[in-house]
Amino acid sequence: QDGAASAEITRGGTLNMIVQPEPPMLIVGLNTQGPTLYVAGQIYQSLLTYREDLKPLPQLAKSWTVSEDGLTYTFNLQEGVKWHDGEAFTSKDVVFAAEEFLVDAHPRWRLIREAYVESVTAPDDLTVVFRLKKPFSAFLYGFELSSFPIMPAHLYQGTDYRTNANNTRPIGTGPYKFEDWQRGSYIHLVRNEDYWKEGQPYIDDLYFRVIPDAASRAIAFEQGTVDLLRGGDVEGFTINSLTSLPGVETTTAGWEYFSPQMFLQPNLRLEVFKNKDVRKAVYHALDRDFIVNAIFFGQGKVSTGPFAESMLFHDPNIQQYPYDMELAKKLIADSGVDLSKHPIRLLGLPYGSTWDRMTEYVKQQLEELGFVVSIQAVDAGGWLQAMGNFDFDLAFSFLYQFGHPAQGVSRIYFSDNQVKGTHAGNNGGYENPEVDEMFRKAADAIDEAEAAEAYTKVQQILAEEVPVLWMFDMKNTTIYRDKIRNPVRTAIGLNEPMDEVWIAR
Amino acid sequence: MSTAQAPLLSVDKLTIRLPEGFDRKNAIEDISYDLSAGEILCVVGESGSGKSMTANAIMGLLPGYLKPTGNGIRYRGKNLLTLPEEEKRNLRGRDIAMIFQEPLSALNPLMTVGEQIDEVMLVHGIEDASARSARVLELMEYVGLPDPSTMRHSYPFRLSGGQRQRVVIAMALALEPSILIADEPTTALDVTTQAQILELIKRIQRAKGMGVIFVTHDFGVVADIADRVIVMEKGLVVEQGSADQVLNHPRHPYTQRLIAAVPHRGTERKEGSSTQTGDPAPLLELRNLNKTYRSKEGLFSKPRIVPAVQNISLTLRRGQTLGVVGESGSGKSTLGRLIMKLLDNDGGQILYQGKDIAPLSQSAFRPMRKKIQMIFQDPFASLNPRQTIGRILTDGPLANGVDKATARGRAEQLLARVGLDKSAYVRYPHEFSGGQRQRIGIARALMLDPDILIADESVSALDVSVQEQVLRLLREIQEQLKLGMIFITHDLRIAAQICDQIAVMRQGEVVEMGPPSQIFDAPQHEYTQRLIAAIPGKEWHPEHVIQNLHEESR
Amino acid sequence: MDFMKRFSLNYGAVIGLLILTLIILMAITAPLLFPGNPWKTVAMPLLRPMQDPSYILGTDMLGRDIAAGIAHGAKVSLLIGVVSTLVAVLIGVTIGALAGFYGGLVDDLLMRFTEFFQIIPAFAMAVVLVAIFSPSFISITLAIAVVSWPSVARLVRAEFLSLRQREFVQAAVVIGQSGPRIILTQILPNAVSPIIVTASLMVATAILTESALSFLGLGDRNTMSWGFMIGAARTMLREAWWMSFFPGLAILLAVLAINLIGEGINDVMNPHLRGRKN
Amino acid sequence: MLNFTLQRTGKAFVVIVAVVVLNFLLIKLAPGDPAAILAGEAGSGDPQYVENLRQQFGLDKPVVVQLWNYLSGVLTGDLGFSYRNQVPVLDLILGRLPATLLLTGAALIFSLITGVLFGVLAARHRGSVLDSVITALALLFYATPLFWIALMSVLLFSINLGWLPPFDMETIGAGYTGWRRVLDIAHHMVLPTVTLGLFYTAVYTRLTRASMLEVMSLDFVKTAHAKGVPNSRIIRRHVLRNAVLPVFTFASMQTGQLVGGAILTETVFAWPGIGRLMFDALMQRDYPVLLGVFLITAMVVVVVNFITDLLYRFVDPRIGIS
Ligand SMILES: Nc1ncnc2c1ncn2[C@@H]1O[C@H](COP(=O)(O)OP(=O)(O)OP(=O)(O)O)[C@@H](O)[C@H]1O
Ligand SMILES: Nc1ncnc2c1ncn2[C@@H]1O[C@H](COP(=O)(O)OP(=O)(O)OP(=O)(O)O)[C@@H](O)[C@H]1O
Ligand SMILES: [Mg+2]
Ligand SMILES: [Mg+2]
Ligand code: NI
Repeated sequence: QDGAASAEITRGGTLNMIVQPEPPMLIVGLNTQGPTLYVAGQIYQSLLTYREDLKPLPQLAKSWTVSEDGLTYTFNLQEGVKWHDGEAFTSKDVVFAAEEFLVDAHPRWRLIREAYVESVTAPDDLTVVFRLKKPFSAFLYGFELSSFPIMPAHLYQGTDYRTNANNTRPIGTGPYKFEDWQRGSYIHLVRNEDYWKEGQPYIDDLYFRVIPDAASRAIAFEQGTVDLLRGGDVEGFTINSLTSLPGVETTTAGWEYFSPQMFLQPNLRLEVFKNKDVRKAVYHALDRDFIVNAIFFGQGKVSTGPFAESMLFHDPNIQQYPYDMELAKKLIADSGVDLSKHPIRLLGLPYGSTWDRMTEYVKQQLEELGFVVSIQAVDAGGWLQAMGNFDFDLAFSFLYQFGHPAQGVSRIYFSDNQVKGTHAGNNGGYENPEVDEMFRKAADAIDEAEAAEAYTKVQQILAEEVPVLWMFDMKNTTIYRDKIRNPVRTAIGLNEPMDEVWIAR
Repeated sequence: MSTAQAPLLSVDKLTIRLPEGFDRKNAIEDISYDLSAGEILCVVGESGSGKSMTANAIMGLLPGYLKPTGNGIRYRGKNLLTLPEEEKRNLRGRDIAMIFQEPLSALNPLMTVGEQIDEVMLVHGIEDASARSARVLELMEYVGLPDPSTMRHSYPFRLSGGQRQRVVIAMALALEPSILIADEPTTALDVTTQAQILELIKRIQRAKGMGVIFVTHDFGVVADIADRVIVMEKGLVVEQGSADQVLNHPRHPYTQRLIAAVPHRGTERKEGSSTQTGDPAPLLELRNLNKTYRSKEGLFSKPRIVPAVQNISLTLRRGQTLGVVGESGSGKSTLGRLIMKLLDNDGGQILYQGKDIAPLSQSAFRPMRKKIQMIFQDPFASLNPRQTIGRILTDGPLANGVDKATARGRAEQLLARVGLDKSAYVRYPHEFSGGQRQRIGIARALMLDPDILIADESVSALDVSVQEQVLRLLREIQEQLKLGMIFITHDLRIAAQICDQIAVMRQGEVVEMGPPSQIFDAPQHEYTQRLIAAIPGKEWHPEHVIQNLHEESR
Repeated sequence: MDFMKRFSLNYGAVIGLLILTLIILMAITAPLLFPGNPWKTVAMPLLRPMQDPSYILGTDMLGRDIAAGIAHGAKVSLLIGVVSTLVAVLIGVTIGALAGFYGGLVDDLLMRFTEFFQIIPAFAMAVVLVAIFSPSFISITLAIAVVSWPSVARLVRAEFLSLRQREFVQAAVVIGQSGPRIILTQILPNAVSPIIVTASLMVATAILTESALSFLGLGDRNTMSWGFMIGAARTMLREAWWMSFFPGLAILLAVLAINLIGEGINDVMNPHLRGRKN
Repeated sequence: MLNFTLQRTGKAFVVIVAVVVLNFLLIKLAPGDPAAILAGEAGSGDPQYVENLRQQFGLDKPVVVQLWNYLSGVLTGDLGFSYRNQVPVLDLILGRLPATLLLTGAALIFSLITGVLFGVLAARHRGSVLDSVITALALLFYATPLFWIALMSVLLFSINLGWLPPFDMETIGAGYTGWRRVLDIAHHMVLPTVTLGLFYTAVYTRLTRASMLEVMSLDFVKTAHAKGVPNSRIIRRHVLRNAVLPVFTFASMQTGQLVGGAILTETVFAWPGIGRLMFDALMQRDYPVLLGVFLITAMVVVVVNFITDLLYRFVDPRIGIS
């Protein structure tokens, strides 16, 4: 990207984007929701980022080494990195994050540290050493911003993180600095003059605008009020019409690290769903091609199994459940279960009209199969509550896979991860010691091939048992005017600091 | 100017059609009369006879859907019926002015009275503000309003009824019109105020030589001020002539009937008649009764206090009728309501057959209610429009534990007693006339066999002829049933006709009490004297007129 | 009857009655006209109106028949409108009658209570109630009732305050009738006409509120309603106008019809206007 | 006057406290634990994490204690802390309040002016074609769902005609100041104001018309006619003044409802006001914010009613003595 290319780079300009919904705050250490990450990704940074094939890339860590036994990870930090308030960024900040801040405030790091990390030390200002209790093959996959946000120790150490006065003015190391936030209206970031990458970033101002209505957001893009739409900003059908506008480009790249997968979660504690054949019948009764094409307007890809296609260790050669209503009905008939005796509630995802359509569709199909179905009406809060309390019969859910099965996938199958209060554990109540064993084995493996073998095995078992019904891998389309260059470069897509993005004139 | 003989205004065969569905075809029909300068023409007749309609037609103030027809209304050679609207507007207020019945609603509540008087001149092209302002003061002074320079800035609600009516008159006089139309301008006022206003109108009329059309239904007023009179019945002029002629030598039977019904002296009950037949033990005794209204006390605002009944002591015996008279606001109704226990008293006792009912709670008193009944003022408002007469009559007995059949029998009996047909039982109130309704009201009160009957202005809302019939009915009933009756009225003439005793009230106090003869012929209290003096038409004696008629016919 | 005659002379009211009758008929015959489930995919998605004669109003993004949705939705909209109004009238009349008749402290307390409900924006309150008790036919109906009774209470109270002073009520006291009896047999029948007028207008408002709730995604997810149809279609406003146009029109017509009828009743019952027309 | 103010303040205080208590209890009835939801949003939450949050929110205490804490906070001007937004509730609301006040105020004024104007026109020309047209239009707008008008007007005026901006309160990032900014905001306000106001325009039109007709039948109008006052002056000086008073009273009572309507308008037009804030807070179970919005709305309504009462006393001489 240097040399000849950089000669053409134009500097300056304003990039207008949409943040939807409006994030509650910008402190990534305290909140790792999508919108927060989207904006805060320009302000804060972490040690690593990942290439589209999920290979780790340097960010605040210039380089890293892993010991032979897989128990010691040493990170060498970039030089000359400064916080936005002028303080130098050092290994102290990383240790503070790993040992204090995130332990208290970050739901995923807490668990990893508890299970695997023995100590985190800083031999000098630019070196950090993580020592593990036992090998963890996914360890290197947990160092991008959402998994390991680094907060300025000099501002947070020893304070109440949640009420810290600096929370209203986030201070990071990223290419853009917080300027102002008109709640309900926009968030404004400006170029960080002292950014540690010489001469970068290129754009002067970033505006993240709050437009609550999806149709309005589409208009905003069409009228040129915003230049870039993130996946989910507009409804599926609009994407197609926006894409056909002149001078508009799209990409579905930049989501490989998260690989969100949508699935249908039967509550296995229910008599009717304990029956494997019923689950399979339901799976067969759903025309997932229809869902992806007609309801999501092509914004997805039918899943082939528990691992999203873009995931590491994905194995497509497992049992499949294509749409076949006849077969489904036959399975039910053979199983001898009288579905009408088991009225069920269907818990939809409260994320907008497209998701509602899917719920309505699934309800129809289930009723055709013989179920008596009522839709459980919930808003976002209600959905989390119902999931967290296992108070559902059949629920739509989704999973961010976080680069590695051990980070993102296994958590919903582990027998001992049936924890109330979260939606992303084993909420269905699936229990299979063999699956547990395989996942553990893969996670602890130092050898890649060994892990792959275990993961293949586990995918086969899961495909046979269908504890959850994997619907489709969500496809998120980024739409942008072609004058925006380099918007998506890594597997975390738009959460990546936009230090190489520029706007052509 | 036209010649002296030519009438100022002449109404010629004026007819106004009513829209479909009204009780009669024409509101007024073939009305003709003249008004000369310098005379007061009184228009009399019962309610609905078309008095106001005629007046409004002259002013051009009829609602759009009522179209007057006929030969015309000629004012100084101009036919008001065909005159373009703009010219008519110009005449209004400048040449022909009008005063209405209700002094409060006749004034715009959001404009000061000065502004409203000023406006008449302003809209008739008097540009000079200071001249207008001076004239406003002059007018207010002239109609006898106190302290005009302050009062001109007052809003109407701060003025008393009489003062408001003076403002309206000042407005009417502002441009010295040649005709003044007054539509019952004193009906809403107290007798004393009425006397003052009548005096004022007469004075102005004399001074300015105006022609006045004065609409009224009170023959006393006619007798006091009329030069000429026209009598209307159901939209027709049945008689017209000079005041003397119409009042003292009425020719038309309708006029005769009206005059016969005018309340007058000479029909008083013989004094002592009740005490002879009456029970020596008092039926009802009030001792130092008190009631003070307090406006709702706010957290910080001081309450408005109206002492409506102060230290009243009265005695009512069986077979006796006690009249309570006084000006508006003197506390008459409050007294009645206290006895009925529709209000709680503040002090004193109400002894019914020796037992104090004042401290009883509503539920404790309810079983005794049937013994004290009431006849209400407004025959239209006092009957539930959604219930049949039968229901209205039997509700009382049913509430007191009488069975349905008995109650029905009694109701039918009483309907006959008050002179109504049996078929009334299944009909609704709106199918009856005012007089008939008041009879129903009386029947309702009697359904419960009361000992005491309280009649609060029970005949005030009725036309004189009907009033007379109802009064006669009441007297009959009282004589037959030997009840004790309290008769509340503001009209001394009526009180004199029916009562054995009259109590005169002022500001919550009884200032004088005695038999009618004493009250009328030898009033002791200065206030009573004033009341008596204010009665209109004292010089005229309808009873003599009737007598003469009787003699003539004999 | 006199009432009927006068009512029939009021063109607006007659038109309103006509439209409403049609809508009610549609609601009743929906299962016959459009048998089966209105949620079911029956044709190609996004058929334009008249594109396929068997789906005259077109289909939505899942290929569901819009005409069927409107016919089936009529039931829900009308039912929510009527039931919530009934509940609101029941609460409002009770509170208003007690406050107006007994006055004093009772009045003070009840009116303060009413004020609490009035001071919070009705729609906001409805949104909160429905969200909190999760959207269902019952919660929506009750929420609308809860936010709309205060106006009835105030109206009834005012009526009672003035009727209580009327002589025929005093007459009922005088003949010894008990308070509750007076309220029920003397005053209430005379306050009925303004209540009917307000209630008829409230039905219209309730239908609008239900649709607005649905629009915000707070409708009952198991029943087809007009508001839901618009809410579902709004994101596709530009691509498929008919999806939100027809249910919008249905709401408009229903509300309009009910308003016209309400005004008609008002005109006929209001003595002020009597004799002025025609 | 002072008495009146004190009395009203006392009354308002009681009502507002009741509003707070009522809503507080209502919200406590709500399913959906704010801590669990916050935890869920943060990625995933284990019980310990949720418990920490509950403690921080004070949710582990009995409801009565929570209510007391909240109430005593409110009395000292502390509306609580939005853990979700990491901002004191008051700051959050005050930041959003001006936008809503601007929008609802403009809508109120717009609907009052147009409503009274059309109402007067219709009443003056009662029975004419103009009257019928105005009455019919008023009825039509009265019956049309607000959000529907909003959607349609965006479609027409923003997308097809391109005359008016479809969302936002001002051109973001333009950096306008002074009059330029005022104009810019005004330009953005047109659509939301009109859509929010139209329903009320219809209401006030009908109200004004009825009220005018009522006043026109009163005696003092007849007196004015008898005085020879020209028709136009009668309408202006006598009828209008008396007829708009009830309209204004009604309008002041409606301010609260206007805020309710703002939820829809703010959603469609991306208007950064408290209507939208309320809805988001509700959806996110951010109860302190929800309560705060209710409290502030109630206070605004009370203040508006109070001001109207004062004005009323000023305009109508009859009030204030009895
Ligand atoms: N505005 C009106 N529209 C239609 N009919 C009316 C109207 N005003 C009066 N009438 C009818 O016209 C007739 C005459 O009424 P008018 O008001 O002149 O009576 P009045 O003699 O003045 O009675 P009162 O003594 O009660 O004032 C009555 O039958 C009445 O019902
Ligand atoms: N409910 C009330 N509250 C406060 N003051 C009242 C009330 N009713 C009457 N008053 C006042 O009490 C006084 C006496 O009123 P009351 O009605 O007894 O007079 P009245 O002699 O019957 O007059 P009228 O002849 O006008 O009927 C008046 O000054 C009146 O204003
Ligand atoms: Mg008259
Ligand atoms: Mg009285
Ligand atoms: Ni004599």
